[in-house]
Amino acid sequence: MSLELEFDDGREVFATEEMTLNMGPQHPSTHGVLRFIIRADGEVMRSAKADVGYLHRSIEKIAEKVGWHGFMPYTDRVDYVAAMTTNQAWAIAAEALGGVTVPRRGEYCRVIAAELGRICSHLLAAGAMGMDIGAITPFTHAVRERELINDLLEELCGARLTFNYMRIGGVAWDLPPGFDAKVLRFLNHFEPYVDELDDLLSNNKIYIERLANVAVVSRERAIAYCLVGPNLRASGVRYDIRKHLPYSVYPEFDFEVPIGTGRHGSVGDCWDRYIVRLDEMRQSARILRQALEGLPEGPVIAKVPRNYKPAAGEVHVHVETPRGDQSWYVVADGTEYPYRVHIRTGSFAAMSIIEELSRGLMVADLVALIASFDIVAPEVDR
Amino acid sequence: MRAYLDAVAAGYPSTSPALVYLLGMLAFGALVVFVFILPVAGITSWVERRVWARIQSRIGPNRVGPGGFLQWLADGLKNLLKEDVIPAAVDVPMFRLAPYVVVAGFCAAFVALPFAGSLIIADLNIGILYISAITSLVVIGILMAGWSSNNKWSMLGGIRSATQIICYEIPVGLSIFPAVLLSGTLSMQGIVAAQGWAPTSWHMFHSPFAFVAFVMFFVGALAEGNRTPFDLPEADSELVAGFATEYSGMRSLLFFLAEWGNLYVIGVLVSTLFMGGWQVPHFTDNAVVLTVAQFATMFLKAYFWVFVAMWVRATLPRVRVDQFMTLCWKYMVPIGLVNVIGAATVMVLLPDGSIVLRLIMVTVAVAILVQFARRVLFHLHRADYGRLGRIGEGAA
Amino acid sequence: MTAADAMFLALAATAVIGAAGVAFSRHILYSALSLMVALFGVAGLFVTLSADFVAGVQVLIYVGGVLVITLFAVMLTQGIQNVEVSNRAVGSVAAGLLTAGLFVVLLRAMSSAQWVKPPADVPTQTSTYGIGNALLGQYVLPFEVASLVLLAVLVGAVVLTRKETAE
Amino acid sequence: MNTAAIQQLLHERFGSGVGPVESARLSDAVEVDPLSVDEIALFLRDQPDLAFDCLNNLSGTDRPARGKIQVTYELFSYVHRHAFVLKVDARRDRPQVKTVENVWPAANWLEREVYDLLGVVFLGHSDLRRLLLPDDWIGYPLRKDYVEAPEYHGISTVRESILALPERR
Repeated sequence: MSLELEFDDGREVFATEEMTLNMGPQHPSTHGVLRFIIRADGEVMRSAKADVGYLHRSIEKIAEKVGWHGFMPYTDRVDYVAAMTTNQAWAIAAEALGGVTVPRRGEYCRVIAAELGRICSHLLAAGAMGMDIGAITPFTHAVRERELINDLLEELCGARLTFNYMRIGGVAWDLPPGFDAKVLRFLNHFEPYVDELDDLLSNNKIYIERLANVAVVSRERAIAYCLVGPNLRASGVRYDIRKHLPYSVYPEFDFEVPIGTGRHGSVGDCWDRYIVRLDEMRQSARILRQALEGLPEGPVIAKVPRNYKPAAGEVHVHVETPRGDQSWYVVADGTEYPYRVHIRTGSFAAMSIIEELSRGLMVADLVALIASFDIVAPEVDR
Repeated sequence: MRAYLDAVAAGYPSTSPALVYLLGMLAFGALVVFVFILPVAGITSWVERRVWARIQSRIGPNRVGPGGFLQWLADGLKNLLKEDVIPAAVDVPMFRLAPYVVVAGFCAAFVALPFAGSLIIADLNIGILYISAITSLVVIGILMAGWSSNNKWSMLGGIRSATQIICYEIPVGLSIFPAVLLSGTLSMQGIVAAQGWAPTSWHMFHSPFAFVAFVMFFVGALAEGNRTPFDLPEADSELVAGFATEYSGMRSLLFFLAEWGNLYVIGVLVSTLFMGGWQVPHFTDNAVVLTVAQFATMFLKAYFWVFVAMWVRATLPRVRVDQFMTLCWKYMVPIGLVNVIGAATVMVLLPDGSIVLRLIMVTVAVAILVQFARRVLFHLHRADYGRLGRIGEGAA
Repeated sequence: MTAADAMFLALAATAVIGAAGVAFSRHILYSALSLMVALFGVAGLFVTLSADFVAGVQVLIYVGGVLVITLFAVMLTQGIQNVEVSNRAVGSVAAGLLTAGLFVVLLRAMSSAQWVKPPADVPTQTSTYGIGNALLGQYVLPFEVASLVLLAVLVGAVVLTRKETAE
Repeated sequence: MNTAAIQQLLHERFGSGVGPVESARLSDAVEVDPLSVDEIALFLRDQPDLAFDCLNNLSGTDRPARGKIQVTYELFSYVHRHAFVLKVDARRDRPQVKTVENVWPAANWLEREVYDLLGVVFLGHSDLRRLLLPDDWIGYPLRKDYVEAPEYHGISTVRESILALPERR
């Protein structure tokens, strides 16, 4: 750091040379192939510009070529950490345009699958967050629990990551025999585990010191940048698509929407974003219990023509994925191919605010910030 | 050692005694490195991986040898045979030299480490000062590695490490003072000899100040050894192994060898300065048996702290640079200064120490341990209830 | 040649080679690292003179502190490796004269000094007590004055680098 | 407030720049002038009984049949919990729309994405660069008439199948 004199409003100050750091595209803490160009003064960042697009797979363009049914497997790849909810969003959009009604059992199957996926995704987020802060043990514990869900989902649809479980009009397969008992058993095992994670990680003094009051997003900034899901709720906005713009059978369930309270710092800091996810896992477990209890009998999929041709129209679909409100804009022109599909994902919105938040943070905080937004790089790029 | 070399030199009158000395020293050094330092560092790597695995509900390396015990040999061999990649843009001589400087610095510390009453390579008059001085070679080596890698992340790692070690030298030095004051010598053997085998005669229980110094020393030593929660130079999630990023094969292993070996050095220092070192009750007159018992005592005490360091590493997150500096300059240095004066005051007021004070301190330490154990057991019990108790009930 | 002689020669050679490295190396970082070699050589010489405490402090302060800070400054300065640091072409005549003069002075000092040859096997005793007593007894005033200088340096550094908060 | 009422309000305020309610099946929208969309956006955000504080989605749709590229703004108000869809039609040969980045910062990246994939130029945008595609990409892939270039930096984008080659004996 060479000392140079800067004449800033007539006052002499010592300033240090700026360093440009390149974080990524291959870096363990960017959660995928993602690049930041950091301008840093020693350890303090002046800015961190995100450079995305390394995982762009032109999924929206593919949609225009593969047809309504054929697009379903591609939705898995939009957000491969929580593929069930993306599946569901596409199914809802296609059903709305085609006027298809899903049988009640089908909706319940979807909710069960989606909530399992949500717990799965939040577990990974919480564990990876600990790992990024330097605590390696919570990650292995979280992945151990996640493995149980992966086993369940594998039994449900044969895949562990990219499920392709849902179909336009319902789901591909009914729950396998004994599945509900297994899920219940998992829940009995899992619910105390969340408290254990609290003991292990959430209330650790160093962990709190690292996260509290770091990268605080005020309510206004969160809304202006269109943060969604847990990131928005951590800033104190009680808004959950499942509750406030309900789809599927969510109105039938009793659950709460946790928001950030600023218990260890200010509302909307990294710790709040972390703890909101932990609370959401508990609520998802609640929904799962109710869904298993009220599971109706009947078919799981409606009759949908193989050559699906919804009439012309356009629809805006919002689905609460683990990374928040996924906003789909789908245009149909009456042919067997969608005319236009646009997906605004939760991570996309969160990525765009990072540059503003990064000013004045330390390099180590950027890692915490990315983890606290639970950014999944392919979801940004699609 | 010296007497032996003199005798050897006398046996070869035609050869220059200087040569005999030099060769003898080299041979002895090599012996110590290969028979003690390498295995200890290697085994520590295996123990660390197994301990972590237990804590993280994994299995860990268990294939090579009984319980995976020989994993460290396999890894060492593998790394020896690996290609030593030297990136194009590095400063080649410095890049090659850096790991050796690090290892030299850490091996040199073993010269003054006491293993047993009669087992020490050289009982230097300035033992503890020598150890703190010679380990600064490690900083130089790390800085060289960081800079010569021609990689900004590596350099950040090197700089972080250097800052860390220079800053924490001060609180660590301050927390060594009480032990030195109590012993009246800098020599390692002298410090051990000033204590007894019973916990009541250990330095750490001399007065509250000595106890605080003990805690501070361990924390500071973790920081100097780049261990979690102070592993900022390596910070996997930010700097990606920091100064060691560009290294591969054996050169990379040498850094880790120094890190694991350093753990043992830390353990020995803690037990020497505050926990009575190799002191055992004088239960036999057989010198060999006594030496073995002393060695075992020292080793176990040292390894206990190695284990604690692993446990801490598996449990705690990493602090941030500014928090780390705050801890050093705003807490540890002032407390250390007060501590030195306090310990000296106690020494003046109670020249021979007070057994009552010592007993009180032991009681306090036991109370802290008991409370800690209760907390651990509480969580264990709760986890068991959730896991086994309810899952055993099956589907409700 | 006795062992002590050999050791002295080796250490002296180390110190001289290190010093030459500092002066002649074209790369500032290599200069800094040569300084480390020289310092270790000097520390070794202290040990042969039974001044082990001084040797320890020498390594602790100069290698562990001063040299690390120097390396620090060098590394954080961007583009320093491209700068030609040695200005060997400038004033070589004056430098040569100065060096020669210094050499003469040192030579005279050496030849006129009364060298005391210690008895062959003087028991090595720790020098810590002596140094401690001297610093806090006989030389307490210079010692305290030196610390005042350090304090002034500290204050100066704080004043220079402190950022004025605009409030 | 529903779309019709908002359209009324906008029409009173901005006159001819605001079109009638456009009803596609399942979704109502109001089409406005692309060069005054920023003022309309500001009005939508700051009018207390509208208070659209969040730009939820911004998508572009190529409509070559009409010679237009349509940009769709989906707005949401966390105050009143109501939504509204705004549309502008840009000319396909010279697509220019005023930016709403200063109204909703979220538009920064969303507009960059539309620029990247459809080539709509957002006038007044602070940092209009490609977002997802490489900076030297040619063409706008989401346009309906986009043809993939046969190679990218010397890398062929066409895969030859050995089945198409003449069989060797």
